[in-house]
Amino acid sequence: MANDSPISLTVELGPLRLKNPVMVASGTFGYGQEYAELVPPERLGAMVVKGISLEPRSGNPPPRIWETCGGMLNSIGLQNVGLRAFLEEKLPWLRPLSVPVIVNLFGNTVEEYRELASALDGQEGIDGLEINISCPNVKAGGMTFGSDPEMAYQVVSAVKSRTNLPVITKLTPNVTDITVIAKAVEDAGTDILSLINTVAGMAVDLQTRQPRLANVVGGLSGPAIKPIALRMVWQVVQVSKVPVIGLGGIVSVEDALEFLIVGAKAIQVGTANFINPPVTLEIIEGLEDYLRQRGLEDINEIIGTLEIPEGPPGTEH
Amino acid sequence: MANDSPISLTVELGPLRLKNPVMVASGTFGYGQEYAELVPPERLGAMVVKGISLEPRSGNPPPRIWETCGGMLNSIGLQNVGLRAFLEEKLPWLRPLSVPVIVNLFGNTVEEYRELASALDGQEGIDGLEINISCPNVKAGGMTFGSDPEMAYQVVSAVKSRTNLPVITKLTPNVTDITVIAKAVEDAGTDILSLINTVAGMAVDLQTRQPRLANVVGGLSGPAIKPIALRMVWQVVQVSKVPVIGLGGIVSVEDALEFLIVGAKAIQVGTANFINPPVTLEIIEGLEDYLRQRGLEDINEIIGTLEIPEGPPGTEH
Amino acid sequence: MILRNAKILFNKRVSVDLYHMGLVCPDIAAKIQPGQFLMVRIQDRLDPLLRRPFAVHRLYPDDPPGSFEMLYKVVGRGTQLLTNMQAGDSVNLLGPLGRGFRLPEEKGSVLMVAGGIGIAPLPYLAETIAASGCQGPFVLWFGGKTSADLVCVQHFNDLGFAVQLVTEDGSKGRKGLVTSHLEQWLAQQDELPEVLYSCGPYPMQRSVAEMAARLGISSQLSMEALMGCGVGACLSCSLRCRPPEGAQDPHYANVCQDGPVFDGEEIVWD
Amino acid sequence: MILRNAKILFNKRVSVDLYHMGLVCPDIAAKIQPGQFLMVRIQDRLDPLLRRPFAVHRLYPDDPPGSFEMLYKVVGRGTQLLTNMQAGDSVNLLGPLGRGFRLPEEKGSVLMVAGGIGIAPLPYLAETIAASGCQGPFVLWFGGKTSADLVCVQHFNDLGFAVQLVTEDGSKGRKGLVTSHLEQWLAQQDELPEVLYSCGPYPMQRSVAEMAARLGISSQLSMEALMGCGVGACLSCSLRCRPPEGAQDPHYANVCQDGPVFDGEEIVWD
Ligand SMILES: Cc1cc2nc3c(=O)[nH]c(=O)nc-3n(C[C@H](O)[C@H](O)[C@H](O)COP(=O)(O)OP(=O)(O)OC[C@H]3O[C@@H](n4cnc5c(N)ncnc54)[C@H](O)[C@@H]3O)c2cc1C
Ligand SMILES: Cc1cc2nc3c(=O)[nH]c(=O)nc-3n(C[C@H](O)[C@H](O)[C@H](O)COP(=O)(O)OP(=O)(O)OC[C@H]3O[C@@H](n4cnc5c(N)ncnc54)[C@H](O)[C@@H]3O)c2cc1C
Ligand SMILES: Cc1cc2nc3c(=O)[nH]c(=O)nc-3n(C[C@H](O)[C@H](O)[C@H](O)COP(=O)(O)O)c2cc1C
Ligand SMILES: Cc1cc2nc3c(=O)[nH]c(=O)nc-3n(C[C@H](O)[C@H](O)[C@H](O)COP(=O)(O)O)c2cc1C
Ligand code: FES
Ligand code: FES
Repeated sequence: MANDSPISLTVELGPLRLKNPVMVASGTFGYGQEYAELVPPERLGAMVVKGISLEPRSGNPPPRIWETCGGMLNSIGLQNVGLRAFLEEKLPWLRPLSVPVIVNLFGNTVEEYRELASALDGQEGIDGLEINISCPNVKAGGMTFGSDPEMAYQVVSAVKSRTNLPVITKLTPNVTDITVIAKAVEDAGTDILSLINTVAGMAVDLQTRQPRLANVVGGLSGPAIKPIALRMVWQVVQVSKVPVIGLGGIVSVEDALEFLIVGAKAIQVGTANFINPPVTLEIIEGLEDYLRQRGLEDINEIIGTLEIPEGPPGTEH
Repeated sequence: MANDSPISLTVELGPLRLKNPVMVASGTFGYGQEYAELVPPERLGAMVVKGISLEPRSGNPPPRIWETCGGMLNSIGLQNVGLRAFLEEKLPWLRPLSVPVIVNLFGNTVEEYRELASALDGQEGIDGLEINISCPNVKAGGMTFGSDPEMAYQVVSAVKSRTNLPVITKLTPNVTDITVIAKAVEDAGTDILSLINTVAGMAVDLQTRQPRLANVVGGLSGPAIKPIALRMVWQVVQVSKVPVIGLGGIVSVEDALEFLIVGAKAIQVGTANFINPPVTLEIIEGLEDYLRQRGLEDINEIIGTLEIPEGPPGTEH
Repeated sequence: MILRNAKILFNKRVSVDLYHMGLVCPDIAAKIQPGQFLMVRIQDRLDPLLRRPFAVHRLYPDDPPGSFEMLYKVVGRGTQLLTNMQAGDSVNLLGPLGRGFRLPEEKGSVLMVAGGIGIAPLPYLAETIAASGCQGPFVLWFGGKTSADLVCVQHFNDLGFAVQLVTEDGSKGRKGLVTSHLEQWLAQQDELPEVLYSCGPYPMQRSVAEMAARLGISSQLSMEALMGCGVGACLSCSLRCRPPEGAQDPHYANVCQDGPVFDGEEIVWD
Repeated sequence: MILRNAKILFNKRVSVDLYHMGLVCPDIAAKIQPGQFLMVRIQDRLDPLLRRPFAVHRLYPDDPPGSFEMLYKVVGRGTQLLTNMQAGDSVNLLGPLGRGFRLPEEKGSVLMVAGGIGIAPLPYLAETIAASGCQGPFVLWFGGKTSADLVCVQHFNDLGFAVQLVTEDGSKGRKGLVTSHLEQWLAQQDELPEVLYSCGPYPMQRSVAEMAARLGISSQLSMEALMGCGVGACLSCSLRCRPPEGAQDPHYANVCQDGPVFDGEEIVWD
C-alpha cells in the first residue's frame, strides 16, 4: 500500500488521549532526561516517570540488580528524590515537553498516598497519576496494598478524593486472582488500569551462597514475564469497564501487538529501554507498518480483536 | 582432591529416602520408558510419572504448546491413560526398577482424590504419591484447589486418610501467598511439599489473532520462571516443618544448587528433559564435583546454607 | 534413540527461504528410516529453548560415510539461526524418532504428493523405494506457492519419477492448488496407484486423504505438530485420530510417536 | 550519548582469560574521555539480556581512523560470548557514558594503581596524560593473582612509567597484595605523588583510598557496579557515598552517572 496513507495511532484511555499507545514504564526511563538524546519524549504516547514518595528515599543497599534467563531482578527499593525535589528540580524540565507526563506515586500508608495526590493535583505539567500499589503497607505488617482488595480500594479512593487528574492504578501480578483487585480499584474510581508490575523473584550466588540481591527478593521484569503479563491483561479486560494499559516483557512491535490484540488500549515498555533505547520509537513505526500492510488506518481497529476459535477455555495444565 | 573420596548425595525427605536429590518432574518424563535409552531410571533419585486421574482423559485440543522467551507454555489438559490402564499397562514396567516411583495424581473433586489414593495405596512398585492441587475444582466453579487453603486442606486430608504412602503435595505458584497454602496442607498432614507447578500464561499468534494455545491459557515452565520458583521455595522453607522439593526452570547443576542452598532437600527437573535429555545425569555428577571441589562429602552440608548478610529483607521494588 | 553432536558439512541456500544442510552422524544415518525425524538442538544456549523437528531429506551413506542432508525452510527464530551455522560447526541431534513410511510391494505403483516444504522427507523415501526393487510407476505431484518452492525436482526425475508441478501463482507448472489438479489427473487414470505418500500443510493433507479414501487408495501422510520433546513424554504434539477399541473420544495421538506418518483413515479431520 | 553498531577489527586472546577487541566507531572515539565507559550489546538476541559495561583500553585515532581497543576478562556468559566474535562482526555500543578521570596539572607527579582487570581503563588515561605535556614522574603499581594478569606492561614503560609488579602467588614481581607493597613504597618516598588513579576490586580500592586519605594524596577511583541501563535511568548501580548537603543518609550514587570515577573521599566504604 502507499506509504502516505493516513495512519492514526491515537487512543483514548478514558480522560487520557494519547497520540500513540506507546508509553515508557515507571522506573525504567528516569525522568525522561536520561534518554532524551536518543528518544525525544515528544515522540512517545506518554511518559511515566520514576515513582515518587512524600519524602526522599535512599533505596536498598547494593547489589540491586541481577540478570536471569530472559529477565532481570531488581530491588531498587523505590529510591527517589521525593516530592519536593521532584517539583523543584524535575518537573520544570518536563513541563514544556509536548508529551503527557504521568507521575507514578507510592506511599507506606493510605495517608501518604492521599497527601501525595493533593500535592500533585493541579501542578502544571502533570497530565495524570499512576498509583503503584505494589508497596508494603507498614500498618498492615508490610503486606502490599496491591495484594488485598480492601487496602487497594482504600488507596485508590484516597487518591481519587484529592485529584482531578486522570488516575491509573498499576496492579501487581503477585496475587491469586488479579481480576478481584482490578474490580476493587475500579469500584474505588480508578480511571485506568495498568498491569503488570514486576513478579517477585530471587537468585543466589553459588560462590558466596548469598542472595544476588542485598534485599534477597526483587522484582522480575523483561521478556521472561511476557506470557504472565499477557494472560493477566486478557483476564482483566474481560471483567473491567475501564481502559487497560498492558506491560510486562515488551521488547518488540510484535510483543506490543499481542497486548493490543488481547485488549490493552495502550502499552508500556520497561526493561527493553535498557537493552535497546530506541525500542519505543521502533514500536511506534512498527505499529504504523502493521496497519499499512493490512490496509487498516486506525490502531483501534486491532485493539481487542483476539479471536477465540471454540473449545472450552478454563485453565488446565 | 582425590576423585575417590566418598561422596554421599543421599537425602531424607521425611519417610522418603533418596540416593540422590535429583528427580524428574511429572508430565515431562512420561512413564520413564520414553527416555530409558538415554536416562536409566535407576540413576535418578526418584521418578515422578505423568499425572493420572480416576478415568482416562483426552486432554485439550491442539495446539497445546508454544515456546516463549526462556520458557514454554503448555496446555496438555492433563491427558492421561487413567487409573486402570496405569496399573495394568504402565506400572508392571516400573515395578522392577530400583528407583522410587512417585505417582502424580489429580481429580476434579475431593472424592476423586480420595478414591485415587485408596486405589494406589499398597500397590507394589509405588513408593509415594504427589498430589497435583493445581486443578480446577468443578464443584467450586473451576477455582483451583491449590489456590484456596481450605480446599487444599480437604484434598490433602482426603488423600492422607486413604494411604500409608509418603504424600507429597505440589503447590501452584499462582497465589498471593504460597506460605498460607503450604501451612494449610502441612496441617492436613502432607509429608513433603513440592513447588512450583507452572505459572499461568498466554501467547497470541499475530497472523491469525488467535491464542497460540487452543485452551487460550497454559502453564509457563522453563528457565524463565526459575527466579519465581526459587523465591517461593525460600519463602516456604522458612515457615514449613516438612521437607521441600524445589523445581521450576532448573536446567543445570548451578540451578539445582541454588534451590538446595535456599533449603530444598531435593529438586525436580521438568522442561529441561526435553532440551537436554541427560540433564539429570549431568546434574548428579555436577553435584558430586561441586562437593569434591569444596572438600565436602555430604550433600546435606550445603542444603539450606543460604547466608543472608544483614540489611532488611522485606520486598520492595 | 540416539543423542549426538553432528558436524555440519555444508549449509547452503537453495531457494528464497530454503536451505540444504549436510550433516555427518553415522550412528543415526545407519538407523533412520524414511519419514522418521530428528529433534535438532540448534545451539547449547537457551534461546531458542526447545529442539526443532526436521526430517532427513536425503541420505548419503558413502560420501562421507554416515552423512545425510536436511532441507529446511526459514519460518522463525530457530530456522533463522540455522542459516548462520557454517561448515565445521555442529548441531545436537536426537533421533531417529517416530514411525516412518511403510514401503510398497515389489510391483506397487507409487504416487507422492508434496506441498511446499512438505517435499522434505520424500527424496529419501523415493531413493529407498527405487532401491527396494519396486517397479513403479512413480509419480510426484508437487505444489508450491511460487516456483521458488519447487526444489530438487531433477532428483526425482533421475529416480524415474514423472513429476507434475503446480504453483498457486502459476509461475511454474500448472496454476492453482496441487490437490485440485491431482483430483482431475486421478479421474483420468485407468490404473490407480496402490500407495499414496503425502506431506504438506494440514488443508492439503485433508483433501489428499479424502481423495484417497474416495478412490480406495491407501494413503500414508506425514503430519506436523508443534513439539516439545519428540519422544512421547510431553503429549504436546496431539493429532485427533479415531479412538482405538474402548478408548475415549476425542482421541489424540502423539505425532512424534504414533506418527509422524499416519494412515489417512486414522485421522479425524477438523 | 551515541548509539552505534561498531565493526570488530580483531578479537585476540592475550592471556589465560584476557582478550583484546579492536573496534571502529569514529563518533564515539571522537568524544570518549579516559575513564568513561560503553554499554555493549553483544548480539541482538535476548540472551544475555542486558548490555555489559566496558572501558576504552586504548584509543587509536589513526589506524584506522576512529578505532579503539577494549581489554576484557572472561567472567561469565556475556564475556564468554564476546570471545566468539570475529573480525568483521559488529557489536552495538552505547556511549560515551559516565564521568571519567580528571587530568593532572602540567607538572603533577602521577601514581596509578591497578588490580587485575582494573588495568583496563588506565592505558588510555596514561596516553592522554603523557600527551597532555604533564612531566610526571609516572609510576604504575600493578597487582594480579598470577603473572597471567599482568598484561600491557611494556606499553606503560614506553609511556615513561616506572612499573612495579606484584602477584599474589609471586609468579611475577613482588609477592603479596599490591596495596601492602604500595604502602611500604609510599612510606619510603620523600615526594608523594600529587594524583593517584586507581582501578580494581572493591577491597583494593578501599585500602588505596584509605592510604591516600592518610597521606593527603587526592585519589580518583574507577568503581564497578552491576548495571542495568548505564545512563542513570534504573538506579541499580548504587555506590554508597557521603550525602550531599541536606540529602538523607545512606546516600547512594549512580556509578554509571556520578562515576564510574569517584574521589576517594566521596565514598562511604562497607
Ligand atoms: C515431524 C516433523 C518434521 C519436520 N521436518 C521439517 C523439515 O524437514 N524441514 C523443515 O523446514 N521443517 C520441518 N518441520 C517443521 C519445522 O519443525 C518447523 O518449521 C520449525 O520447528 C520452526 O522453527 P522456528 O523456530 O523457525 O519457528 P518458530 O519461531 O518456532 O515458529 C515460527 C512459525 O513456525 C511455525 N512452526 C513452529 N514449529 C512448527 C512445527 N513443528 N510444525 C509446523 N509449524 C511450525 C509456528 O507456528 C510459527 O508460526 C517438521 C515438523 C515436524 C513436526
Ligand atoms: C564502568 C565499568 C567498566 C568496566 N570495564 C571493564 C573492562 O574494560 N573490561 C572488563 O573485562 N570488564 C569491565 N567491567 C566489568 C564487566 O562489565 C563485567 O565483567 C561483565 O559485565 C561481566 O559480564 P558477563 O556476562 O561475562 O558476566 P555475568 O554472567 O553477568 O556475571 C558473571 C560474574 O561476573 C560478575 N559481574 C557481572 N557484571 C559485573 C560488573 N558490571 N562489574 C563487576 N562484576 C560483574 C558477576 O557478579 C558474576 O559473578 C566494567 C564494569 C564497569 C561497571
Ligand atoms: C529498574 C526498575 C525500576 C522500576 N521502578 C518502578 C517504579 O518506581 N514504580 C513502578 O510502578 N514500577 C517500577 N518498575 C516496574 C516497571 O515499571 C514495569 O512494571 C516492569 O518492569 C514490567 O515491565 P517490563 O518487563 O517491560 O520491564 C521498575 C522496573 C525496573 C526494572
Ligand atoms: C508438558 C508438561 C506437562 C506437565 N504435566 C504435569 C502433570 O501432569 N502434573 C503435574 O503436577 N505437573 C505437570 N507439569 C508441571 C511440571 O511438573 C513442573 O512443575 C513445571 O514444568 C515446572 O518445572 P520446569 O520449569 O522444570 O519444567 C507439566 C509440565 C509440562 C511442561
Ligand atoms: S512432542 Fe512430546 S509427546 Fe510428542
Ligand atoms: S546502571 Fe542504570 S542507573 Fe546506573
